[in-house]
Amino acid sequence: MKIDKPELLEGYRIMRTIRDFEERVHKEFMTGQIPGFVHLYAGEEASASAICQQLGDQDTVSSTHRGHGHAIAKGCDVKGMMKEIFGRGEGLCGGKGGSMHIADLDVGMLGANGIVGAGSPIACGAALSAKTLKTGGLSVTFIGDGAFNQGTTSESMNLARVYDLPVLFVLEDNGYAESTSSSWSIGGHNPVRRAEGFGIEGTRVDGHDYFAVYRAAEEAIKAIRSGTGPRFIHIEFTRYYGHFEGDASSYKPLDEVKDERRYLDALKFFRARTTGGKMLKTEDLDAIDKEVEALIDASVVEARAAPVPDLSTLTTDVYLSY
Amino acid sequence: MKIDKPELLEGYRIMRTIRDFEERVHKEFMTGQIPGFVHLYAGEEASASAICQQLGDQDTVSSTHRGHGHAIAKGCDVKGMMKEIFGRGEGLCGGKGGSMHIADLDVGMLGANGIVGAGSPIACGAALSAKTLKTGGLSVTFIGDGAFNQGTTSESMNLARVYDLPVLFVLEDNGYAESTSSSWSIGGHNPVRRAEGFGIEGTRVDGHDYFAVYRAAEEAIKAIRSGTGPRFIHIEFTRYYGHFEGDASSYKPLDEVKDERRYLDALKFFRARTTGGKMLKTEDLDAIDKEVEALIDASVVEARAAPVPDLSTLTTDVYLSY
Amino acid sequence: MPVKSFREALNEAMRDEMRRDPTVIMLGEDIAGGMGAGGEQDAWGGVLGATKGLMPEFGRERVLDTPITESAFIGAAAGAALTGLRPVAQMMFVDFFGVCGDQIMNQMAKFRYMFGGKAKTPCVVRTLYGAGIGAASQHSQCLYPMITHIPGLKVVIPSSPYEAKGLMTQAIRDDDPVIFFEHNTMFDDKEEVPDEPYTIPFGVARTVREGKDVTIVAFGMMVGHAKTAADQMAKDGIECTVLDPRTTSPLDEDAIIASVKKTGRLIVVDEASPRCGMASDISAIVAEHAFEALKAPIKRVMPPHSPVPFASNLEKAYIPSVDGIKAAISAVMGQS
Amino acid sequence: MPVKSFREALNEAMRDEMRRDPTVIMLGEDIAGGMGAGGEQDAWGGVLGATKGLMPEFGRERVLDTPITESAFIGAAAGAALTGLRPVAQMMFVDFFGVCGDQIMNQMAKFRYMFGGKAKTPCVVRTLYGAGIGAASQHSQCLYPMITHIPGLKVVIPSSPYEAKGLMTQAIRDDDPVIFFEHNTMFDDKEEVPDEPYTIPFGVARTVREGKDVTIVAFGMMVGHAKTAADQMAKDGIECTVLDPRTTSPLDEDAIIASVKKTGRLIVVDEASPRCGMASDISAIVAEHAFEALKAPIKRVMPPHSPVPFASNLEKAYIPSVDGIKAAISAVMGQS
Ligand SMILES: Cc1ncc(C[n+]2csc(CCOP(=O)(O)OP(=O)(O)O)c2C)c(N)n1
Ligand SMILES: Cc1ncc(C[n+]2csc(CCOP(=O)(O)OP(=O)(O)O)c2C)c(N)n1
Ligand SMILES: [Mg+2]
Ligand SMILES: [Mg+2]
Repeated sequence: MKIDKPELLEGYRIMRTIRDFEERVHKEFMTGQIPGFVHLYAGEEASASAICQQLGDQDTVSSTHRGHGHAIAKGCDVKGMMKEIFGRGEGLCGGKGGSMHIADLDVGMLGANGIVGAGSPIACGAALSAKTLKTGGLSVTFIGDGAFNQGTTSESMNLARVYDLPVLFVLEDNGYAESTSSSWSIGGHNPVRRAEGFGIEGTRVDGHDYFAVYRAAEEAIKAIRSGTGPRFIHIEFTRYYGHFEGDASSYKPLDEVKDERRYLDALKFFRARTTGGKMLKTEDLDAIDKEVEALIDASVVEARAAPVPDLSTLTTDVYLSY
Repeated sequence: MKIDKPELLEGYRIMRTIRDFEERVHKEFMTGQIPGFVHLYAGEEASASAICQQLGDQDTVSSTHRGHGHAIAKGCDVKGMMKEIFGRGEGLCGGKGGSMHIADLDVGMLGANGIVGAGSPIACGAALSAKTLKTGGLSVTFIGDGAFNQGTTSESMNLARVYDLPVLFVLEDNGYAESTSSSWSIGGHNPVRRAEGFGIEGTRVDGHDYFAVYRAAEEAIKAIRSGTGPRFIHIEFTRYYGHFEGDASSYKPLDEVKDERRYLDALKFFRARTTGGKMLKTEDLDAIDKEVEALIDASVVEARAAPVPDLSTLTTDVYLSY
Repeated sequence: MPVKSFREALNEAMRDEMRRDPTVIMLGEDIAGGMGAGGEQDAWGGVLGATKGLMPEFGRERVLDTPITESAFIGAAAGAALTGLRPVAQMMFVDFFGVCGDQIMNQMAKFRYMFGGKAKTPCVVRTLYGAGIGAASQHSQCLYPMITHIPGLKVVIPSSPYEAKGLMTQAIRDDDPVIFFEHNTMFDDKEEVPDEPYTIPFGVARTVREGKDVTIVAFGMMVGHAKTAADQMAKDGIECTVLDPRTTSPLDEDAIIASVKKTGRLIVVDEASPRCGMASDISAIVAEHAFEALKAPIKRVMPPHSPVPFASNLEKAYIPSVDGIKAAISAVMGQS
Repeated sequence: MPVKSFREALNEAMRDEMRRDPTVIMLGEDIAGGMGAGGEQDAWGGVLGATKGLMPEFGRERVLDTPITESAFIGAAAGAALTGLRPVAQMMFVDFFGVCGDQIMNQMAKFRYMFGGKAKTPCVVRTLYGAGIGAASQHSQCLYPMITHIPGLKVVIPSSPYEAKGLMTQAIRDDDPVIFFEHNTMFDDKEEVPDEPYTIPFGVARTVREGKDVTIVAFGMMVGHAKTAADQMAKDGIECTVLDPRTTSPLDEDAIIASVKKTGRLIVVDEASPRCGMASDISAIVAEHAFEALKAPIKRVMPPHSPVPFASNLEKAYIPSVDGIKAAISAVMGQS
């Protein structure tokens, strides 16, 4: 089936928003205004975008420490996110969560997560809710290549399989966990085969290719919605920045990084492919670029100006009642 | 290569010792003299025996809550074990461990373990010692079908693979984890394929067939000793008693249990096969039976008579120094 | 009123809540039993039988036997609680906290706070604890102090069948994550328990016994020991108040402080390991907030700083005893 | 004497022990860095750089980068310690206790006891702890009270570079499992540290400062705060003793009790969550064993019962402060 024009424009808008958001956070971090650990998703946009745009309100996402992209793609308010990352009271989590804990249950975003591998069990739970309450929803869990080895991930694949839960396991393989290469850390070097060892069908795609990711997700989501249980997608791509802000990525060989933004850029590929033929007009995409730029600008201006959380909130929301 | 006569007699002796030990513990448990949870290995003898008899002093074993068989096969003192299970001061662990924690580092038995799935990381550690200290040793980790799903097991398979550790992963699949069928709990229903998903070569054998287990272990151990890293064996067999003493196994279908001791008995198979041709003489095996019977009898007599631990030992051995 | 066991009381609470609220589900290893097997179904009903009968009534869709993957299914309970269910998950023994602790201490405990108040995580983690069944070091721990240490969790330790039913009903209806401790040795304890559902609020201590001389605070299994000790000491003319806080988080500090202000003496009986335990916690609260009322040192009756031993005689010596409590009472009275 | 950072002091201790004893190995995520990658090796040297340089000197056979599987590699450290090595494993942040706790609390802690004294488990688990780096709820906890609760573990919390080197050397030479806490914010702290190896024994408190009026006990990061507060109060004529127990298990109860017997007043400063924490533990010990000496309620200076918040102003309000300690000093003096 062809991906229709509004869908393509939407995909592009999400990718562009993520890219600009991350580029901007990178800059703002250097000014010293953003506390804590910040892990940027730039380079990986096609994954969050092409997958999450195929989800609905009844669907949920559990994310990782590198969660900005997933949050944006699942529909979190960009300004609320920027405020959160700046530690403001009007942030999406009242300034209590920060970059690593962005969540918005109203849009089905079950949280970035500071614990590597913690997201998959949570996604299984959301899928169990969907199944039990017959909402028709499914859960996507994004997993880093490092997280893929964590026992929680294996256990979750097994659980999702034996219960036939509607879970899409998405391995986001950016080649590294911190400085450790995924070509070393994943025993057997074949994630799809590992998923199959848990009885889960999987496929591998180039994560710089929006269309490839879209197609793989489309097929997997369709299968999951038909009630046949979990699926797996292994996405390979590049992270442009260091593991977190401050990391110089010196462990990456020079020839790997040299031209990565030139040759491994989902947004560029998308533009070339869609505007080369007759799918989309350059002007449409340029217009989106402008709108996104304005949005990100505004989000930073507002975040900077926003007040820090009221000190009284330090001890609120620990419990609902106590 | 043929298994030579002394090796066969040794294998039989271990199997017989385990069988008699467990039958006897079953009886003694009913008299109320043995505290705690007791998990019997009867029916599974070929695994511990055929594998551990191929190990040497430099090799180690990490076991499960169902650990008597592994302990006996690795050379733990049978009388010391019986005393331990009775909670005596002269027990192998001073009466502090009991059935679920039998260990003897002097013979490379790194402990039964009350935590399902906890043994494999420990085996990886012992294998790392062997590799680092160049002892030439390897580690065997016994894993129940329930434990096979535990994240610790998956993590350990991955770790053993990426470090090429000398570890033999032995899945002891007795069909059940407590009352839960392994045909349900293992997503994908193909443990060998799962091991391959971690890059570990594996094979499946009938655990009632001593010869099949022996051959599979022989091949795997040879490969491991040659330095090519971990291997996996999936052994299928039957546990004769309930999950623990007190469990009636009502969840097992009648036709499964009806004739299991008649048709699924490694000791009977062994006798039939070795004495049918010219391998062994019936008298030799009968003699072993007698010796073992006497040993187990004596172990119970001595255990009953042995003093309980001195109360002063309650707080010793918490630390080496404090 | 009908007499029921601890097991029956728990079972009734869970059954009634499942009847009342279709979003309540159960998860755990062999909580029904026989999953995938050809023989009897509901063959176990949980390791000590508390969930027996629930699967036949509510079906496998709401009573889910799990593979042995505590991180996955306790985490699934956390995720399900975020998204519309009210799961009751069983971490069979609290000793297994080590294999799934993250989903309890970093996930369900913190969702609400980290997410700025947007999350609601109504789930219960049931768990067995305590020594006395010869199960040795890895199946006999208490560990409720470790759980109490974590902000965001509520911690319940019922001391009798009546308490178990009312507190379990409250736990399931509560909108925060609750860790519910059931003592290994108490499942056959019996007392009168009403047939109809009722709740016992969290954070309100129960006065088990009143007396003017000494305040004894005890939890779970130890409440009975404390009462026995107090009853025996009454024969010597020493009158003790016995308080059962029921929940360690929230903790009814006010009731404890008020009582110590009356008696001037405090003993805390705690089956958990002695370092950083509940005995220390309560002692510290009183030493800070009721210091002036104290007439004697605060005594803590606790096991030694060692793992739980296997041999019956050692295990018996390990567990805080009625005699130990009586000795503490004598000590605080002698020193007044 | 040369001035060194906390990071350098740790590095030196580990390097010297690796030189001295070929059975010492290191395990952890990115403790060298660049594993399997084509670029710079030893690119990280651990998340805060403390192991930098070890891999180039000792090779990948003794400095092992690990996949992200804490249960497997911390468990491997436990198993290796049983079989002839002396592993130093890094659980990067103590917050990750939840994903590998079993191997720490049920395995390495209990081997020796469960096995009747036959096992020796000489391993060190290094871990980062503490708030102050804006890392929010899952990367800022202290959790040493949970670890201290477990019999069989030794728990070390160095308060300065000099302490870090001597305690780390002792930890590696110790034959019991040691959990070694390194505060997230202290790696650039500097002081004089000898070049040659030395050990600091466990269970012996350090007297940071002496004074007759109040005893202040503090750990790790809080020792500095306590000293600052005490120095400032000295200007008002109030003289405080500041004790740094160095290890919470074993704990130097004698030194604390002896000091309180002199001063009659106790404040415990603890960065960990308040329930069942070290502040409570020490308060309870004193309320039991030095009660007669007490002239005022025991004050605990602790954070609130909440997860660690992200926003800088909230985080600052969360962490116990010099002002908070000073207020506690005034309080116990006012009430004497
Ligand atoms: C349980 C746990 N272990 C370790 C860490 C520290 N850590 C944070 S991110 C990270 C690397 C994760 O790599 P990967 O899963 O590939 O995700 P990526 O950063 O590449 O997106 C590590 C080790 C953690 N946060 N949680
Ligand atoms: C972490 C953990 N979870 C659950 C248990 C309770 N338990 C003890 S044995 C067992 C079943 C284990 O099944 P399997 O691994 O197949 O071994 P088997 O008993 O069949 O030998 C369970 C669930 C435990 N001891 N540890
Ligand atoms: Mg990665
Ligand atoms: Mg089994």
